[in-house]
Amino acid sequence: MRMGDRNQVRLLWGAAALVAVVVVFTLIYKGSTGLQWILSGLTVGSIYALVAMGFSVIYSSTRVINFAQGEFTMLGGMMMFTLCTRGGLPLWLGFLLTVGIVTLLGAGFERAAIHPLKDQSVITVIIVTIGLAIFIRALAKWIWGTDPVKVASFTGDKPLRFFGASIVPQSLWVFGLTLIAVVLVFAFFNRTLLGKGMRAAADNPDAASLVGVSASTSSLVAWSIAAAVGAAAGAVIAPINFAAYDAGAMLGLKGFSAAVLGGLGSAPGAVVGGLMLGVLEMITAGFAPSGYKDAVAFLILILVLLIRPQGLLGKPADVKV
Amino acid sequence: MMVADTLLQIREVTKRFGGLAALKDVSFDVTVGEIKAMIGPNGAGKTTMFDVLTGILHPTAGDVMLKGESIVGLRPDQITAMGMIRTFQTIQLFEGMTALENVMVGCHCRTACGFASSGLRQPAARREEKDIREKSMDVLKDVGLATRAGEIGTNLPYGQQRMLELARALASEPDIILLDEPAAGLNQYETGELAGLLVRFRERGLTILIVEHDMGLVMQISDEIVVLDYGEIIARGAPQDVQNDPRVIEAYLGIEA
Amino acid sequence: MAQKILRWKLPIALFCVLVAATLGSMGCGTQKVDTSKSVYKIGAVLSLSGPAAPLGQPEQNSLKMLESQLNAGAGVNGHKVQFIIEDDQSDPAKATAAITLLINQEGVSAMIGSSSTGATLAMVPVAQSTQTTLVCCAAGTAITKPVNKYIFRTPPTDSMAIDKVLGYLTGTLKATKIAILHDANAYGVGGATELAAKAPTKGITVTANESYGTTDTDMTPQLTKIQATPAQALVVWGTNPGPATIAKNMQQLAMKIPFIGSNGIANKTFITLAGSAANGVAFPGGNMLIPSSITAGTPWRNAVDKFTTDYTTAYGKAPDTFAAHGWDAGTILTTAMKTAGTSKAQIQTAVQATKGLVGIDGIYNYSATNHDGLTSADLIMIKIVNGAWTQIK
Amino acid sequence: MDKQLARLPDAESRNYRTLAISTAFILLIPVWARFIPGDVLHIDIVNVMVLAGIYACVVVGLNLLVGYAGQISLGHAAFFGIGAYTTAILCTRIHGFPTWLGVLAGTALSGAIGWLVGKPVLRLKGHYLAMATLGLGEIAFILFQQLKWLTGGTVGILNIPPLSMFGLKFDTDLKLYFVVWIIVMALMLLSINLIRSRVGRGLRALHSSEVAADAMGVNTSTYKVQVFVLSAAFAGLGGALFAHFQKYVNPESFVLAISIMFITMVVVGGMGNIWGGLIGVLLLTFLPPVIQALPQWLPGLPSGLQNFSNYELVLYGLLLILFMMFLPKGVADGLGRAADFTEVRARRLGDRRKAKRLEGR
Repeated sequence: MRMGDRNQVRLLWGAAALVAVVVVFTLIYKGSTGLQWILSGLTVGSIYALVAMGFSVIYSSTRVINFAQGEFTMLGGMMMFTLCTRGGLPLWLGFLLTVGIVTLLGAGFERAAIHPLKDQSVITVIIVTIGLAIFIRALAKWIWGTDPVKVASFTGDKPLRFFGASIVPQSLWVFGLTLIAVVLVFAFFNRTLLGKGMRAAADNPDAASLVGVSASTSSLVAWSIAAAVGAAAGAVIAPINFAAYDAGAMLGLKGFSAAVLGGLGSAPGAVVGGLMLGVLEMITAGFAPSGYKDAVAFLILILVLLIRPQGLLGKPADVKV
Repeated sequence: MMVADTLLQIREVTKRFGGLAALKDVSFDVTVGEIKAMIGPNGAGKTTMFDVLTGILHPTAGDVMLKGESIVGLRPDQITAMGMIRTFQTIQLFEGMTALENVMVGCHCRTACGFASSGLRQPAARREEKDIREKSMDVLKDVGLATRAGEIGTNLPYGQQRMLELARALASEPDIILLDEPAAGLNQYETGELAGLLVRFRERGLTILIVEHDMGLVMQISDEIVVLDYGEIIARGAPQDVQNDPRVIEAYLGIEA
Repeated sequence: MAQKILRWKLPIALFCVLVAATLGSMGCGTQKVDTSKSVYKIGAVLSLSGPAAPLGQPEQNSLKMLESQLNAGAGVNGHKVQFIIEDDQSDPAKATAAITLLINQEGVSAMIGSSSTGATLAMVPVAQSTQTTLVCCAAGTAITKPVNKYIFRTPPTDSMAIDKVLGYLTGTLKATKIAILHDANAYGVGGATELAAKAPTKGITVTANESYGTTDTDMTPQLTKIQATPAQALVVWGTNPGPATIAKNMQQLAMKIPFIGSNGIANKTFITLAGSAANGVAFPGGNMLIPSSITAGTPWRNAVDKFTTDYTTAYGKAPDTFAAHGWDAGTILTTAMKTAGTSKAQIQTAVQATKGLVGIDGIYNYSATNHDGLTSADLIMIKIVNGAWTQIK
Repeated sequence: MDKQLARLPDAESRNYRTLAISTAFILLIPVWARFIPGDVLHIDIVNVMVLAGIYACVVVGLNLLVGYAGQISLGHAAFFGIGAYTTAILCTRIHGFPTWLGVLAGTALSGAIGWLVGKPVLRLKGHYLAMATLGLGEIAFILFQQLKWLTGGTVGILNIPPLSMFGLKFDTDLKLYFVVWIIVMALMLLSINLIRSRVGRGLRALHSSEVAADAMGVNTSTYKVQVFVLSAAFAGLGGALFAHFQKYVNPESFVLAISIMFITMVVVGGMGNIWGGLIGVLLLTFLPPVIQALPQWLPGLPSGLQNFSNYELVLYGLLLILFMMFLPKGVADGLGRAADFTEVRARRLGDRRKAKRLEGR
């Protein structure tokens, strides 16, 4: 519906204006400290955005919420640890191998566990992804143990100073990856025939098969992309957040929140949602008693949904559970 | 105009989506006991009009009165309770329910037992349940589906699903029923049966507003026809008059050209 | 009518089979045959998975080691000892189920566990109602305050660690203003609350008391808040990886005030994670971490040396303090069984009467009013210098 | 035609029959359990079954919400927690406060809060509703942690008295077992009544198509809130019983993982099948001990697999996936089909015998 687009743009501007007001207020009121919070928020937010993008990719092609998405990110971090820290491979090779292996795993999981369920209700598939998350996490614990591990930063730990605030170089890598990932994912779904067909497949499987994209292919490709994005995210954020077998749960939760906030199924939405969530969390941690920061973040999320039930950039949809 | 006989009054209803007007200043009345047809090419605004009438959409401007009371802003279930019910263009039977259960849902607005009395199975609830069951069987019998009562509604043949949807609507004891393309997908024989059924119901005092593409059916049963195009009424009158109206012919041909 | 009877026939038949099975099993079912009457069973509920798994696993390791060492020798008074270990998955409800199982089903005569405060507190009602002695490996103050007849503890309490930290702050650092940053979980909140309450009695003002989520990856907002106060030192109460993130964030923000950790970072993982940011960090820890801090030739030093060697041989890495907690809990109970007997009442009396028992964490003394065993003298302050631990004298 | 009418309530009467049988069966379990050798399944069956019954209270209500009305909730641990904390606070702060009144208060407060949050939140649909309820659950968890003056913070509330009613004290697992399971069966009866009624049809209609249900005169927005309140109250009841069972509560029992466990129980058991909740609870309760017992049943297992805590969750995750692959409509559905099959067979067998008897005459 055309009118939807216009409202969407208006609301988006509203949201952007609101965030801008909060950010400007923080900057004026707290100066460089405020800037520090915002920079930290952007770093954390980019991490959320990367995980959120994985959720969005699978959702926009299959309407499934993949509760194992955080586990792909965890696997990315752990693989980097094994290949680079333990195995001594150069960073770029370790990164490529990590993404490659996890992508294959993602594709394998799709064929083994998701594909056979193609005619089942969405919630059945969601429970399967929960089972998958438990399975991957337990396997990771078996392989890597319970201690968090450290992966060296790509380009050193010397903080960069910036108007009295500071940022670690690894954050720049995270920003960069987020930017590249969102551009690639967006281009894939809006510019390539396969991507467009996959989106259509989610709305109407019959129509999509006319374009030559079967629901089966669509699901396989979506899971592979989501696993790749997740693994790349895990590899790049490992030096910041320490990789551990149980890190996937938190990443999944925050990533899902960001994806919903931005509007499920939209890659730019995932980025907007992730950055907003990250910045809001950090500003709340700065202003409010820090124990309540997650509560405030979730409250804002719920309020946003009540005003705009399909997320900031999402399209109205009647999803049956 | 005799107000007493007017069941449904549609007054200058406009519905805009963003900048696009799906309905523009549409006004017409439906009188008690008549079969009125609303026709027009695809996208003319017929289903939008049904959505506005039944409370799924709210009109941008204008008013709708049922039995002299404005129903704009009411919820769909309230409108149903007031005596106006609809069927859907795409069949919307309830999944996993038997034919009988589908019809029993139709009785919803004429019954009252809530969570407490149903959950505790109080005598009132049992009595009401029995009444609902008997009444629903009667309705099924009426449309000729009594033998299919125990089957899952969505497993019935297409034509019977249409009939079941009709039965479900009738179970709400409506004064006026809005039928959205009830003959779509029916074969000639089934369409004939449907026509007979509708005429019979009309004789019992039911008012019908029908949207239909099957012109044969429309011409056969309707007392008056309203023609919509691009959200506006372009013609109205008795079937023969409308059939020969040049603007109607142009609207239909224009679409095809 | 006939149809109705038919409809009930199948279920009733099924039911009859069940009743018959029940009665049958009553007749010939194996009563719990205790073929191993001579084995002394001690139950242990530990967090082998879930967030507290890094605590529970070394505890399990040392209990298994203790079991095999005892049984290789004379056992307990000639009887074999068996530690039956259950995983509570760091979930209080599972801990309750596990202790019930061990006491009711396995008939253990005493209990060990759990690793975390929450799970331990969930086990307390069961231990109490069955009058079973429970020696826990968790440090939360609420477990032994007020004293519960059946509940004992091996690790140094959070209070003792806090006393040690306060001593370091006033003695070595001469600090009068501190900031607290703690994990929002039970461990962090418990420590921070007590520290904030005790600090004023030592003439220390708390300028900021902030918290972070266990899984948070960036604590700079809290740190900038602390930076804005005149705090002369930062006390961080939490377990890995939070404190490591804080150390790195402090380095990023160029915060120079001393970082004092809790005993939750008394492990090498912290050093690995924090890297160069770990240098200069001080924390309270058990003497066993630096065996040379114990006078050579004493029974305690000998025990620690042997334990460290054995553990390293068995598991390929040096023991941490959690391993010591598990070992000591096992030792306390088996010693009590050795001296007093194996009835629940005898064990309770004997454990409560423990005096001068040489453990790994320290020397244990219990009494009717003190179920904590150790004192803050059994802790030392440790500083990380060039990635290695050194004792602060 | 009358024959038709008479045959239709078949499914209904089968539900009541099954309920009667399973109640008798479940109440016999403690007797039965005493004679199972302890080394077959390494659990205390009565104790485990009390907790299962407590979870069943939550899951039966959640099934009405998720399985019948089609509204998902990923935050039911919050209502479970509200019920638990309410009675825990009342019974420990007010000396001599009747515990049964605490349980009722927990149930009522949970329902009331369900109404407060349900009214706005249930306007959301699908995954957005899932997200909002998940957020509410997290907020509740944080409040349980932070409102120290009320909830005891992370340490929680100790020394909660055992449940007592009509002068009886339910201080052992066995006594509590009967209370809990009689309550569960009462809730089951309530649910069976409900789903076969006008209200139940309304809920199922709204699950199938909200627009069509609306148009047929079902007030969907009110129904959604009402069934949410009902499920919140069931969860609160379960939570209150939990507090008196464990005699200790702290926030860790009300985390997101517990909410997800509840939903998983509903789906694995069978959404929209009245027995689904119960079967899901029993299955997921007994799956871990069965997995745990596997190595001793299969002595040939490689030694790496003998170290149980390592592979338990691997296998658990795997089994969860397999269950959904082979019984996607839930175990209850599979059992139902099996029961249909045997019943048909039995009936045919009966008919054949009857025929034979007639021939013989």
